[in-house]
Amino acid sequence: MSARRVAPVLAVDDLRVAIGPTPVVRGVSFAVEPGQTLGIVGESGSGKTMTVLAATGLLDLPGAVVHGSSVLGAPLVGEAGGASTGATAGAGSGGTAGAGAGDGTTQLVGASARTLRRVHGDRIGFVFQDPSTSLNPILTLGRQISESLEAHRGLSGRKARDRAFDLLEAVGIPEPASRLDAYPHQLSGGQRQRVMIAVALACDPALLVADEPTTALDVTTQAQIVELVRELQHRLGTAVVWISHDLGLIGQVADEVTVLRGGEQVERRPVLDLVDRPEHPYTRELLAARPLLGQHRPAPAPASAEPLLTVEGLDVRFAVASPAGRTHVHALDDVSFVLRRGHTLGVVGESGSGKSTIANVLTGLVRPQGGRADLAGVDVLQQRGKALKALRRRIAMVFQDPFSSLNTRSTVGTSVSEPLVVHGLAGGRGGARARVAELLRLVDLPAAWADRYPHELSGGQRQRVSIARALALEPELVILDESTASLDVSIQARVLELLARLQAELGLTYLFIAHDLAVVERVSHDVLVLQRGRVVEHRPAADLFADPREDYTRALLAAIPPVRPRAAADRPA
Amino acid sequence: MTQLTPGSPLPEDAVPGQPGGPSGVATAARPDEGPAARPAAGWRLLLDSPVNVVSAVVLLVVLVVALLGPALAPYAVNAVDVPAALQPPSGAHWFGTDDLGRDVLSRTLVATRVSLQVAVVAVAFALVVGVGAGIVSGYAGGWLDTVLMRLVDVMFAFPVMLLALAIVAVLGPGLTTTQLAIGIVYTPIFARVARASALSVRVEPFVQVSRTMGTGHALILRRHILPGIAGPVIVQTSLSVAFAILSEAALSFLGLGVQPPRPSWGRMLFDAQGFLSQAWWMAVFPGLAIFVTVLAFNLLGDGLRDVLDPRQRSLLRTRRLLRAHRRAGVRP
Amino acid sequence: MTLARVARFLGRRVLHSLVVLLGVLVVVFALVHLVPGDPVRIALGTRYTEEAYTALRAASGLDRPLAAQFFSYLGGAVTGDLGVSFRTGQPVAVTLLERLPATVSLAVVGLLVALLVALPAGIWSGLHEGRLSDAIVRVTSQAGVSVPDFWLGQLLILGVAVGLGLLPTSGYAALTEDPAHWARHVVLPGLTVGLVAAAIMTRYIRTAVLDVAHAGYVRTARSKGLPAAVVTRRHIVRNALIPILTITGIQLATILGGVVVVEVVFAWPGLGRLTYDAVASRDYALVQGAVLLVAALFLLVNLVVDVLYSLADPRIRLS
Amino acid sequence: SGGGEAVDLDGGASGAAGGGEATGPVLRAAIAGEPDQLDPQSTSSYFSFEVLENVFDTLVEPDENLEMQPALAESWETSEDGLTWTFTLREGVTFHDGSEFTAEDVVYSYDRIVDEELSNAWKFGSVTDVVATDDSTVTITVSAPTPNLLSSLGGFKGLAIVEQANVESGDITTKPVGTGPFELTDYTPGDSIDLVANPDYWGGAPEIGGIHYTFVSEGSTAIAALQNDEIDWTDSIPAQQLESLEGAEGVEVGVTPSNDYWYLALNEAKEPWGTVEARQAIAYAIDRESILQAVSYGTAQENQLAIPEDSVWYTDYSTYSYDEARARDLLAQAGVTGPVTMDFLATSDYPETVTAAQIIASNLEPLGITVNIRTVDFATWLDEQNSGNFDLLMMGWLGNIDPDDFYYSQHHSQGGSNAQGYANPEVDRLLDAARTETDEAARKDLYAQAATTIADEASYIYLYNPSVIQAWSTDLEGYTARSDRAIRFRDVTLAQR
Ligand SMILES: Nc1ncnc2c1ncn2[C@@H]1O[C@H](COP(=O)(O)OP(=O)(O)OP(=O)(O)O)[C@@H](O)[C@H]1O
Ligand SMILES: Nc1ncnc2c1ncn2[C@@H]1O[C@H](COP(=O)(O)OP(=O)(O)OP(=O)(O)O)[C@@H](O)[C@H]1O
Ligand SMILES: [Mg+2]
Ligand SMILES: [Mg+2]
Repeated sequence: MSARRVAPVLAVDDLRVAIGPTPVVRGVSFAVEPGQTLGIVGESGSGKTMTVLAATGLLDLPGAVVHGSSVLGAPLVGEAGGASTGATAGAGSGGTAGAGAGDGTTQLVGASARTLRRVHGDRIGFVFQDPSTSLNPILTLGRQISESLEAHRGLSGRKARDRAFDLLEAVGIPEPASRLDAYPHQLSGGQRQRVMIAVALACDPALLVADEPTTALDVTTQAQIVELVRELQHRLGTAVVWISHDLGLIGQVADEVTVLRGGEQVERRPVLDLVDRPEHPYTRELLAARPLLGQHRPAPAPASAEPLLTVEGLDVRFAVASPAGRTHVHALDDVSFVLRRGHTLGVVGESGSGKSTIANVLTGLVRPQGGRADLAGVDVLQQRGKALKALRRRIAMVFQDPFSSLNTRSTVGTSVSEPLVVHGLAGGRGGARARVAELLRLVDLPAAWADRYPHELSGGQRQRVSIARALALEPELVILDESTASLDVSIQARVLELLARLQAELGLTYLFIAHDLAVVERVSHDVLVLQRGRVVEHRPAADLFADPREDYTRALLAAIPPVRPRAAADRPA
Repeated sequence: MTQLTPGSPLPEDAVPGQPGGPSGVATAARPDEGPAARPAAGWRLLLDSPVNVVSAVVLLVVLVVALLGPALAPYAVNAVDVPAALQPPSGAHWFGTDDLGRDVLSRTLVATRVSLQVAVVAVAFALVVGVGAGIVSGYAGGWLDTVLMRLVDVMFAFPVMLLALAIVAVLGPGLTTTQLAIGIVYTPIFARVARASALSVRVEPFVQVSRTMGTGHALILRRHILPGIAGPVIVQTSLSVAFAILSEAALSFLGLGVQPPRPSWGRMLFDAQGFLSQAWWMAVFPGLAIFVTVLAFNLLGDGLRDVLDPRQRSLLRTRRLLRAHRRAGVRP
Repeated sequence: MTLARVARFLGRRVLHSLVVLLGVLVVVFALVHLVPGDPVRIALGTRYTEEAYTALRAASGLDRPLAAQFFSYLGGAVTGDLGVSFRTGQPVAVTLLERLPATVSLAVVGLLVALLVALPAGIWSGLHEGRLSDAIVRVTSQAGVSVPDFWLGQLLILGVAVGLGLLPTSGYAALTEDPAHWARHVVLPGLTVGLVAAAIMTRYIRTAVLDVAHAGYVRTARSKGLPAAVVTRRHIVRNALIPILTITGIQLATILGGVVVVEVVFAWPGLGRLTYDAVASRDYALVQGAVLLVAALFLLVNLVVDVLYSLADPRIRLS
Repeated sequence: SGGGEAVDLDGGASGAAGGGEATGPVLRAAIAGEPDQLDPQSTSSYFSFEVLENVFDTLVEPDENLEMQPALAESWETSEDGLTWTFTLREGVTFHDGSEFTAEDVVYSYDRIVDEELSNAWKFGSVTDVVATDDSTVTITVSAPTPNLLSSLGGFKGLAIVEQANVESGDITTKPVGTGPFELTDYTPGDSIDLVANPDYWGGAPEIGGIHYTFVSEGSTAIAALQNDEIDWTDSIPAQQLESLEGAEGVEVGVTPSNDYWYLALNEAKEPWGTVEARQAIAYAIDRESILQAVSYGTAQENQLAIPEDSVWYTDYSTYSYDEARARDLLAQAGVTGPVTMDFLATSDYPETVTAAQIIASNLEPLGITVNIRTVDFATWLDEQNSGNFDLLMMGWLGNIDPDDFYYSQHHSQGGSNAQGYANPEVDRLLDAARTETDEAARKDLYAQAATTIADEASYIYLYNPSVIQAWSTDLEGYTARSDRAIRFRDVTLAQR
């Protein structure tokens, strides 16, 4: 932390938000100084978004009531932080403070729409989570950037265009000149988020609010965006409020961290303090659950175990219809691997690299163009009729999203017993009930929950139900496709533990698909790295993590947040 | 025109989102560990809106009238009494009498059954055929889907009224023809709705899970697909009944629908045509009956859509909570 | 490159329309040929004689095998020959073309009325979701959708024309021949068509605006501190216009094929009334032609909408 | 201009005749429906004749009292034996296209009707030969004395003299060429027909400049148009709205009893309707007064025979009255015991059939007769009638003049319109004899006997003679509503607007 105390850019005090009678933010306070980054972390639904929207006056929900105070400081970035300002900063931004306090600050809670409009875009820039929907599809990038320049700086025509060009260049868009007239759909997701950042920084705001700006992106892209923001912040001295559910990421970017839980602020500390000396048990739990490289290893599996699954030369192509015609996507290109009984094979790769396609081929959801798969002597891809049905008993699958992999209209019991019914193993009503109870107990759920509906369960509980259903037929191979990705870290940790215990107890073999290498390291004996449908590396986990051979693998590894926040490394206390 | 809206192939309005679907609900409450409270049941949300309640009550009344029609009617429906023709509304004849001295109130009441029956039979036909085709198309995919959907495209290219007219031209006017014509006309919209829903349900992970477990098509259809498309189909049914009533009225108004002496609302308007300036009541009351019934169906359809559409649903819940709160006198 | 893409996109749409049109042709043909009853006999009615029967059968080609009939009908349709009316002996295509302007002019007026009402109402209501004004617009438009159009027409005749004696109740003059006369006569049917269409369109436009108003980029626009009017105009309305364009096209096509009852009520000599008369007199050749023409118009309008759509939406134009 | 080509007009209601002739105002007439075609010899649509009456001529034509008067034929003679008729044609008559009218045109027109078996061919039943003796003389030979030949040839424009070239080019269906007082200049299907005055008309050029016909089927629309001075004349007036017109300013209403009549016919091929008593039962069971009121609002004239009261051929007859008890007795006598269902064939093209059907259904219900009303379009109706697919039907005959028209083809066992299947040798004999009887008193007596029997045995159950109802602006002078429904505008004048 900087030793000098300066006026904060944004000071939030006892902010409370209620939607109707339900409080969703219960007294949050923080302040962020120029050039500093405040991280807000917490599980999904903990009120992170509500907090910043309410604090910046952008909350637009029928029935939402905001109390408390949020003051936007007046000082220009240059005066306060000593950091260099952008080329055009300062010009004309001085007199924009609204009808706030006499000292040039602006109270944002309860401010008039006019005041807020003057502040938004000019003094506060926003970057939202989903870059694919945050940009207007029918306006050119140049136009979207220059809009706020026009509104707040009176810039138009040539000048605005020049500024837009500078901004695109600054956020690292290649060939910015030609991109000025491009439309959002012509960019990749990462590039779109860069443009969003350019939009947010157009008027050199004193404050940048970034709400999960990288959640929708690949790990590698995420690392680039983090780097970009840090670099710009460093150059311009902008204060940043960065929201994420990922404590590892927050550790990388933030100077100070606020931890929210159920709308309550449980802890607010400088990041290093927080990591080194967490006070609140919830913070400790979050830290412990954080998937970190090199922290956990799976229980060793017998190396001599016979191969259960042998895949050779798998080849999958999809025909894709786009408005411009049909094209092909080579989702899997000559993929081969062996999976031994009782082992876990981790499959990693960026989004779209073909991970799920492997799972879909093995479960019969996708028919490959070539290759073979052999499950202990049975050709998986050639079975028909009865034999196929028998095969289905041996391979079970657990999907990513616990919210959609259970039919909301069926009770837990019905869902779990469905495979039993299908394979005629129900053994009468009573038999099925007993088996369901047994399965629920196996995944640490009360047997009585068989009568509940999915909406009565939390995400983690639902995923347990999915696992119970997958285990109903006592499969040999369980395919887990991002089965923990959508869970909050603490819950994810518990589910991973459960999987490990089941493997130990039942001798299960896992094909574990994930994009998060830290999670993969935690459960896998072997790792398969996929890039655009091709296998780039396939080795024992220990070897791979110790000594990644391919650039791609190294890039994936580099993107994982380190144990100790990088902020700490950059700025020794 | 009026009769045509159901055919408009606009996905926005025709296919409300999937209840419980994965899309668009990311911001809605996601409970963490520890079960969430059971949300307000759909029908309670439905009856929360006074508009919906009024619509439901109106429809209930219409239904009762349809069932009891002749019993409620003060006069025999076809009893001609020419000397008493064209009497304005009075104590003896609340809705006046028509050109043959028949009681307009009695005819309007009895017509309820005919109008409703035509609409319901027609929509039932459309529902069974359309939903069947739509599910097969959406679930099976492939060339069957292509062929069926081309067929639906073709049907959509026909203007509703002209197609109905053409069918009547071929089969001759009458009750059965009317039902068939309207039924055929409304089949493609059901096919589209069912197909769209079946398609979206088919790719739902819980269906994928079923497939990976080796569940047969029949069971998947019964357990997952059918309940999955129920919401949109219910909404479409409500709206289609409304439009079918209008279509029947239009066909009968042209003299090509229900045949005399059997009264339907549209036929009564046809009969009233020549008497507009002398006997407004002959046109006004059956017209009002159509208007009110159709409006009730439409409003209820809208209400159903709101309740069955997840995005609307969370909004409704918030409103409901807000109202409860205000009633309790607590300020947030 | 861009042009080639658009051309390819349009080429596919044209092809699709043609396939659908062929389907329409088959259905129309089947409708008339595969049903019980002898159209020629019925068409002749009082004029029935053995010779006249044979002559008309031959003239309309009904004595040939079904497949031959179909292909000659198809061939005729392609070259604009839709056969001759059973009743008047006139070429169907000529009769249809004579009636087309009346229907098109009524449809266009109706659409203008509809847009004039529906655009402001729908956009307002979409932007003010949940407010009282929105509720009023919703219920009013729902009422508009629920009114039988012929009833509305009759009420208008009763009120405006008969009651107040303000406007003529029926009649028609071609726009090109006597614009003033045409204008006076188009008001009531135009209103009838337009108000019902307005109700429908209001609802769709509201939905379109609502969809857009919740989009992420609108939140982005707000976060830029743009004036509310700019957000509404540039970000909400302009994006909503793309679906609105589609709605308008469909509505125009719908009106073109749907004004039967209104044309009958107002004695408007358009395609709808022609079809109605043809149905009443069982003039199958004419029914067939009229349905085919209107379906073709429907597809054409949709095609034009697609073209505009692809030009308006960079995602299609440049994808 | 006179000779030469037809004058081409700008097609408007403003029609101005070419050649600098003086022109009067154009009459705007709204007729209740659109002609199906404009060939007078082929069409059977009254809407066509409303227009063609003013475009074509016949050899002779009925005056207001339906007496035959010279038209294209200036005079005629009958031979002693009554078998040869010689017509002397008017000189100097031209068709609208300028070509001369000659005896050959008459021969061509009549031959065409007979040779092509057009719908009026039966009127030439007794004619054996039609010859042009010279350019202005036509001789017609008949096989037996034919007292009604004149009314057959001139009763209506279905026997109009047409031009061969016009027929052969096919133009006659849309652009007919006649010799009449007006020339057809423009036909816009679905919209209007324009006529322009023929300055060379043999009866003298009409005073008005032309006629603009529009087709308005909605009565209230037509009435409003008349009151708003958008039209000058209309016959699209539902009886029930007559009241609202009477006394209206600037509007004149013409209600004239017509020669038309409406009847019920029971299909005698279907039991029990082959039995006289069963048919009589129906005749007693129906409430004529209600029917009359409901279909005509008092404008029609009840009549239990076909021929109206004003006609010289009228016979007084009023056997039937509304008598339910009597009807029951008769039904019992006919051996009808159980409930009966009856298929009533009605047609939407004549709404009075649907209205009456509903009253009759209500009348017959107490007798245990359930009436199913089947409403079809007229073409189908005719088909069903001819195929005998009905129990009961209601229809009217229009435009008859001679008593033979009223009774022969309907009730003679060989009659062409005897769809009900009535056969009585005595009636056959009477009708045959009346056909050739040249003494008018004797003829009238024969028809009276036949008609009485026909009604007694309920071959037809006669209902009423409707009125001709028309309304026109008071600006229109010299117009009368005729009982034969011929709409003649050649002698009218119209105040300039
Ligand atoms: N539109 C809304 N209507 C009603 N409640 C809402 C709405 N949006 C959010 N909430 C509630 O407000 C609370 C806080 O939500 P918020 O979006 O701030 O969470 P978050 O921490 O940003 O979660 P996430 O990581 O999923 O984005 C949650 O309980 C949520 O259910
Ligand atoms: N049914 C399909 N039709 C067309 N393309 C598909 C289909 N399924 C997958 N693809 C494409 O195949 C490629 C591989 O997809 P896959 O789902 O296997 O990726 P993934 O590695 O699982 O990605 P993610 O991490 O996002 O789940 C992607 O480019 C995807 O777009
Ligand atoms: Mg959030
Ligand atoms: Mg995947």
